[in-house]
Amino acid sequence: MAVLNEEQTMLRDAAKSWAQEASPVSKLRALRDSGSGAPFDAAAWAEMGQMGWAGVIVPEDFGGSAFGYLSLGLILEETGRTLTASPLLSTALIGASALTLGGSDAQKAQWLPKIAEGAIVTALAVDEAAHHAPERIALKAEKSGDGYALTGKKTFVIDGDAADLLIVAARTSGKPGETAGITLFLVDPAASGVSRKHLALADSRGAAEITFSGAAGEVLGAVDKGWDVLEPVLDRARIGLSAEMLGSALQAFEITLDYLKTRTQFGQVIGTFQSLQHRAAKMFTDLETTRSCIEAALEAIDAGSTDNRAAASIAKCKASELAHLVTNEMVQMHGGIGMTDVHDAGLFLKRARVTEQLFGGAGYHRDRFATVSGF
Amino acid sequence: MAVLNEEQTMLRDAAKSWAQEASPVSKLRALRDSGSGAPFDAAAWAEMGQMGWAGVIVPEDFGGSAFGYLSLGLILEETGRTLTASPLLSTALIGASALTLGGSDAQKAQWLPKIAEGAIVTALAVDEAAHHAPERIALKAEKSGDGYALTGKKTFVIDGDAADLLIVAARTSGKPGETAGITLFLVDPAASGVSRKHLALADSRGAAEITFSGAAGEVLGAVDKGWDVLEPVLDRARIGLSAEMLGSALQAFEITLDYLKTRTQFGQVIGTFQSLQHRAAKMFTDLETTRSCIEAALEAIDAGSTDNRAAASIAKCKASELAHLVTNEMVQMHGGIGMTDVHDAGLFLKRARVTEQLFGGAGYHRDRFATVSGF
Amino acid sequence: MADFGATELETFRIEVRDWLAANYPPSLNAPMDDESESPWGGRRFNPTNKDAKLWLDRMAAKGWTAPMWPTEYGGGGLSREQNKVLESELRRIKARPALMSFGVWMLGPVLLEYATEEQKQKFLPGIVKGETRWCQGYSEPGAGSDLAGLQTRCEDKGDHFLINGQKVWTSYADQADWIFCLVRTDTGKKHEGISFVLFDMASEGVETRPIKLISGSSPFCETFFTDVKVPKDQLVGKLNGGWEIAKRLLQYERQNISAGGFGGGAGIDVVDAAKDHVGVDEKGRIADADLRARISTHKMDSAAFQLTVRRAEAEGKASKGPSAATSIIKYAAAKLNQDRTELTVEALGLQGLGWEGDSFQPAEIGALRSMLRAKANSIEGGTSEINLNVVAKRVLGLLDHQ
Amino acid sequence: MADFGATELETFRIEVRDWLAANYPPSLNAPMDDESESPWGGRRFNPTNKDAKLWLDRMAAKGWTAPMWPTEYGGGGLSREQNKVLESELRRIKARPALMSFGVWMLGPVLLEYATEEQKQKFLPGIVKGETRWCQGYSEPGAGSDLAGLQTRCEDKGDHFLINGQKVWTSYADQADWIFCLVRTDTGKKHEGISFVLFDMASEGVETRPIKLISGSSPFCETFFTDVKVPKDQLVGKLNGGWEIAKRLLQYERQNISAGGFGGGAGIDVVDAAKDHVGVDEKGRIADADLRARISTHKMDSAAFQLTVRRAEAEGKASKGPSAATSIIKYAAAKLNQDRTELTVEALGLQGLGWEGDSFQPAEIGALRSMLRAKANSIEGGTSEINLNVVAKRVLGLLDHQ
Repeated sequence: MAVLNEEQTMLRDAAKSWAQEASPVSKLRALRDSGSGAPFDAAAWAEMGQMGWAGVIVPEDFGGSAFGYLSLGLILEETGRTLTASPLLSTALIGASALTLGGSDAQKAQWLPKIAEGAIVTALAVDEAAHHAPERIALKAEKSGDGYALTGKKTFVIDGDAADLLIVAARTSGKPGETAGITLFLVDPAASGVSRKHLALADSRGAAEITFSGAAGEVLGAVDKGWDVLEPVLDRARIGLSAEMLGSALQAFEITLDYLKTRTQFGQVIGTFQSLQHRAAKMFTDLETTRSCIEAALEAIDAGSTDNRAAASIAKCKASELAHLVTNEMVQMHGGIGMTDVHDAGLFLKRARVTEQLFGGAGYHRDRFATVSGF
Repeated sequence: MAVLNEEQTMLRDAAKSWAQEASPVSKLRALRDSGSGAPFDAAAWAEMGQMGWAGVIVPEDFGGSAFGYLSLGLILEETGRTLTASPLLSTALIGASALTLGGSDAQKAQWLPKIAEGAIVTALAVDEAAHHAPERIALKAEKSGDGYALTGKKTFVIDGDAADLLIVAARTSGKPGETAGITLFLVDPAASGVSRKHLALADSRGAAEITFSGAAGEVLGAVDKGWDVLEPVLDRARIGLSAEMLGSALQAFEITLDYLKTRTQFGQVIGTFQSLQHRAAKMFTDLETTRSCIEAALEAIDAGSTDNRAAASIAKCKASELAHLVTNEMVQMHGGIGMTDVHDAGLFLKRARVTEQLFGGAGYHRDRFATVSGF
Repeated sequence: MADFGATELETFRIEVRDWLAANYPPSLNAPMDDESESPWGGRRFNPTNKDAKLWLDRMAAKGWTAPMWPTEYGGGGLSREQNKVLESELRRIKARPALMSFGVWMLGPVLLEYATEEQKQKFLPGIVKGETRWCQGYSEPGAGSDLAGLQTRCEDKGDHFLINGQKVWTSYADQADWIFCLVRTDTGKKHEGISFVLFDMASEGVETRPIKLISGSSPFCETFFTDVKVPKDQLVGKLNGGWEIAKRLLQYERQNISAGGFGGGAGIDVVDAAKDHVGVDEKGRIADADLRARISTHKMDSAAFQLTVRRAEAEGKASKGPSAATSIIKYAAAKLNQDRTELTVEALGLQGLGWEGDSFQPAEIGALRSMLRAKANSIEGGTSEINLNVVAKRVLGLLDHQ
Repeated sequence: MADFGATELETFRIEVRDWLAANYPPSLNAPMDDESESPWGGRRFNPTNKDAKLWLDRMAAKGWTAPMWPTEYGGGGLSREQNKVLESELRRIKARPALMSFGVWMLGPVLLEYATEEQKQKFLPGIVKGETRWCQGYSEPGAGSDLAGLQTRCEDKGDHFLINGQKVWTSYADQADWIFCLVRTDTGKKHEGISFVLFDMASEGVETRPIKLISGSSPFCETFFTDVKVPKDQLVGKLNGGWEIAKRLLQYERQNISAGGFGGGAGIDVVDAAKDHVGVDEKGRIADADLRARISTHKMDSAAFQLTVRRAEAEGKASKGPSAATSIIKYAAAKLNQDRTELTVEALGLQGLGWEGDSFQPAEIGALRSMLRAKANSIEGGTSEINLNVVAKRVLGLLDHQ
C-alpha cells in the first residue's frame, strides 16, 4: 500500500467499510439473479455519488474534490474487492478524464459538475470488434450542417446501456489503423440515430453494442486530433481498471488463504501442504509487485506525468496476469466447492476474464510496452 | 520408451553399458581439463565405429546395418546420458543422412562406407551467424572450370575442426532468405582456400568457424535445389539431437532425484518436501511427453515419412524446454554444491544451453511449427 | 477372442462397412436437435429424433455398444484389432455414438472382474442394451480428495442392508436408474471398512438435488439416502472389500480419460478462432505474434499428449506392465484442456465472454462454458495435486513427509 | 542527524558537487584496468591505478564510505535525505564506488547495535577507512539452508577461545583480513548455542581454499580452522546469543540486495543484444516476436521490482513497520536476475555461449558467466524455497506441516 495522506486514508477506510457492508459480493449475485439486465444497482451508485466518489478527480472549480487518481484508485480497489458493479470507472474516471483533458470550458462547465455529483453516467465508445484496438476506428463522422453526423457501430461499450452521455471515438479522416484522423464526440444516446443493444457478458455487468445512423455528435477536443486525448484517457482507464482488478485479486486471494487455513484433507489443514504454501507465496509476490506498478502509475498521473503509456501497459499487463492466476488458483484450491455457482469463486473468475480483455489483455500490453520502449 | 524389437533392445543395452562404463561424464571433464581443444576422444570414437554405431542408418549396400533412425536415437540417448563427446550426430546421423538423401551413386559409394566404419568425420556447415537461420545463406558458390569455387564464412560448425569432409550449404542463385538457389557441396577441408578456427564453447565440445576463399566444392544433389535435401537433413539432425538431449535431461533428472532421496535438511530428507515432489513430478511429466515426441519422430522417419517438419520442430522445441528446465532444477535442488565446478551439474547445464540453440531453439521451433501448421 | 490376421481383419472391415451402410440412420447425420438425443440410455431416454434410439437398439443387438465384452453377457466379443476396425469405420462415417454409458466405461469392467455369475447375468446385458443408466456414488460432502474417508453408513439388517448418508458430485444422478455406490460397513477401519453396492435410484429414501456449476449447467447432484433398503445380493465382492474395487474402477475411469483427453476436439478450434477474430498477416500468420506463440506451444503439447497416450498403450500392450507414462496422463490431460479452452476464449476476445443472448454464436457461448467447465478437470477423479503426489511417491519413489 | 529542509539540502548538494569536482580523480573515468581496482580495501588492496586508493582515502576521510554512520566512529553522520543527495551526485558524475565492503554493508550495522563501546571504537573506523576487509563465516559443509545446524566448535579456554571447524561459501576468504563468524559454544542446544565472534584471518590455524564455480571464477572459499586462538573480547553480544545477531545481519544482507537487486544493470543489455544479433523488423521491433514478448515481460518485471523496492522503502520510512513487500524481494530479485541473464544469453545466440578465445567479445563471455553465476542467486543468502516458506508462514500465516 502506498504511503497515504490523511485524506486518502479516510477515503480508503470509508470505501472499505461501505463496500464490505453496503455492497458485498452478494449484491452482484442478487443483481445477476434478478434477471433485470441492469448493469448496476442505481441506489448504490447514488450512495457513491453522495459520498463524493464520482468527483474525486474532478477539479474543484467544477464541483469535484480533486483528490486525484491515487485516491480514486483506492476506492476502485475497495469496490473491486467486493465485485461492486457501478459506473465508477466509466464515469468518475473515464468520463471525468475525457472531459477534463479534452473538453472546452463550456463542455466542462456543462458536464463535469453532473459527473461530480453522480447525476449522470458516461460511457466511452471506442472498440468496434472483440479485441481492443483503439487505432482501428472505422466509425465515420461527417460534417452535417454546423455539426457532425456519426455512422457506424461500437461494441462492448462498458456501461453503454445505462449511459446518459456517450463519448465516441470516430474517424474524420485517414483510415483504420491510423491514429491521426480520429475525433472524439459527445453524443446524446437518447437522440435519434442511436440504438443500443445489451450484451450479456460473463461478469453480469453492463456492456452494449451501439449503432449510430447519422447521429448528431458534438466535437470534444480538436478535429482529427482525438488520439491526443483518447490515448491518455485510455491509459487512465487501464490504470484505474488495474486498481479495481488488484482489489478483486486480493479478495480472491484472501478468501483462498482463509480456505487453506481451515479446510482439512487426510487429517491435515491443507494450508500446511508445502506445494500450496509456495503457490500462495508466489501469488502474494505477484500481488505485491503488481500493486507497486499500479500505485506508481496512479501517483505519476497525480504528479502531472504526461506520458503514461509504459506505466499503463505495465499495470494492465500485470493486473491481467495476476487476475488470471489468482482466480484459477482460487477454484483449484477450493476443489469441487469452487466449481459450484453458490460459491463466489466463479464470480471472481468470470469478472477476471472480462477485465483481462478490457482495454487490452496481457499480450496486447506486452506488445505495446515493447513498442513504446523502442524494441 | 518405445516398444523395441530384439535388435534395438540389444543395441540400446550395448550403448547403455558402453556409455556408463567406457564413457562416463568424467571423460568429458578430462577432455575439457586436458586443454587440448580436441572436440572428442578419438579412441572412444574408434570404439563406437568398431561397434557399428557409425553405420546404423547407412544402407547395407554401403556397409551399414540400416537399423534405422530409432536405433540411432537409442544410442544418442545413451551417450547423451553421459555427455559423451563424439561425432555420432555430425557424422553417423547428419553426414550419413545428407549423402543418403542427396548423394549420387558414386558419392554414396565413395563416402558412405567410410562413414559406416567410422573412418571419417563429417560436418555440416550451414549457419553464418549466431542464430540458426538456414535459409539466410549468403556464402557464394560460383562456377569455376568444371566445378565450383566457394567464398564466404560459416560459423558454429559442429565438429567442423575435426571433420575430414565438409558438407557446405552455399548460394548459387537467389538471395539470403530464399530457400531456392541453395546448393549443397562436398568440400575437402584440407584443400586450399579453406581455413578453420576452433570456437571454445561452454560445453567443451568442438565447433569451428570456417572461412572459404575460392575453395573447390563438388555438388551434392541438384544445383539450386539444395533445400530439398538440406531441410530433411536438418530435420533429422534436430530429431537426433533431441534424442541426445533427452538422454542428458533424463540423466540430470535421475542424479537430482537421487540427491532428493539422500540429502537431509532440517532433519528431513529433502525429497519429502512436497513442493520439490511436485516439481519433480512435473519434470517427469515433461520427460515422458518429450520422449513420446522424439520416439514418434524417429519412427516416422523409419516408416518413410517424407515431411518431418512438424515432428522435428515439436521434438526440438520440447527437448530444448526440457533441457532448460531440468538443468536449472538440477542446480537449484542441489544448492551450493551444484554451483561448484567439481559437481557435474554445471556440465549438464552448459551442454544444455548449447544444444538448446543448435539447429534452432524453442522459440525458433514454435514459430516454425506454427508456420508449417498453417497459422 | 479370435486372433485375426490381416486378411480376416479386412473381411471384417467390409462386413462392418456394409452393416453400417444398411443400419446407420441417415437422419443422424444432421446435428442433434437438442440435448435429449445424447445417447445416455436408461428409462428416461426419449430423444426428439427417435432414430437415436433405433441406432442404439441396432448397435446393442450386435453387442457393439460394448464391443469387447463377452457375447454371453450381450457384448460384441471382438478382439482389440477388430474393435479398432469398428472404431475406425464409425469415425469414417462420422457416426454419432450409439451409447454413452458409465455402465460400459466404468461399472461393467469391474463387474466382469469381481461380480458373481448371477450379478453379471443380471446387470451386464442391461448395460449393453442401454436399458439401465448408471451413476457413481463415490464423493461425499467435505471429503474432497480423501475418498476413503467416506461416511455413508450401510448396516446389515439381516435380510437386507440399510443405507443412510449423503453423496455429492454424483454425475447425472437425477437422470440415472441405478447407482454403484461406496458405503461404510465398518466404522472401526478406514480403507478396510468400505463396501461396493448397487441399488435402484427409484428405491424409497433416495433423493437427488442438482448442483449448479459456474458454467451454468448442472451435470452433478447432491444425493441423499434415508433408510434405503438394499437386497444383500446387490453387494459386489466381499463385505468390507470395496476399496479394491473402487480403486480398480477409478483406473478404468482414468483410462477412459487417457483415450481421448478431456474435451477432445469439440467446439471451436483455437486456430480458427484466432484467425477469425485476430486476423492474419501478409504471410498467413495469426496477426498477434504473442498469441500465436502460445497457441503453437499448446498445439505441440496437444500432439505430445496424443503421442504419449499412444505410446503408453503400445507399451502396455507389449506386456511390459503398465507404462510409467500412464501416471501422468490425467494431470497432463487436465492441463491441456484448460489451456485449450482458455486460449480459445482469449482468441475470441470479448466475443468469447458472452453469457447468453443472440449477440453471441452458440459456439462462442459454448467456448466460454467449456473453459469454465474445464476448471473441474484438475479436480474431478483425483486432483492434479493428488496426481503429482502419486507420481512423486509411487513412480519416482520419493517418501512421505515425516 | 539534522532534519534538513529543502533549502538546506540544496546547499548540501552544491557542497557535495563542488567537493566531487575537486576530489574525484579524473583517471577513474576510464574503465578499470583490471580486477585489482575493485575497491574492496584491506591489507591486500593494491590497485593498478593508484587513484582508486586515493579516491577511497578521500571519501573515507569525509566518512562518506559509510555516510550515515555516526561521526564518532568515522562515519559521515548524514541524514537519509543528505545521503540520497550524495548518492545522486555520485551517480551524476558516474563515480566508481570508493569502497565495496561487507564491513559497511553487513558487519557495521550489527556492531552499531550489539557491540560494546570498545569494540565499536576498535573495529568501525577500520571499516570506514577500508583498512580492514571482512568476510562472513556462516555456512558450513552439508548444512545448506539449515544455518543453525552449524558445528564449528568454540571452546572457552579461560583466557581465550579455541576454534575448530570448517566453513564454506566464505566470500573472498582468501582476500579478507578479518572474519565475522558464527560458532557453536553450546552443543546441547541448537539456536541458543551459537555465538558471534570476530577474528583475524592471519591467525595461526586458519586456512582457505578457493572453490571453483561453474562460471569459472572462484569468489568463495572453503575455510578451515584448526585450534585457532581468539581473544575473548572479540565475542560480540552475549555468549550463546549469536543467533539473534546472525539473523539481524542477514536482514542487512537482504536489504542490501533489495537496494539494487542482483547483478543490477551490469553488462550487455538484453534489448541491445537482441537488436544486434536477431535484428529488427521494418517497424524497429526485435525481429523474433517470441523473444520480444519474453523480453517485454522481463522488462516489466524489472520495473515492477524496482517500484516494489521503492515502495517498501517508502512504507518502511513512513514508520508503519517493515513493509510486507520486503519479504518477497530476495525471491523476486533472484528470479529477475536469472531471467535477465538467461534472456541475454539467448538473445546473443551461440555467440553468447563462448567460453573463451578471441572469437568472443569480453562482454559476450561475461554474459555467459553472469548467467551461470546468477544460478546461485536463488541459493545464496537463503534459498528461494526458504524464502517462500517464510512468506507462507510468517506473512501469510500458514502453518507448518504436522
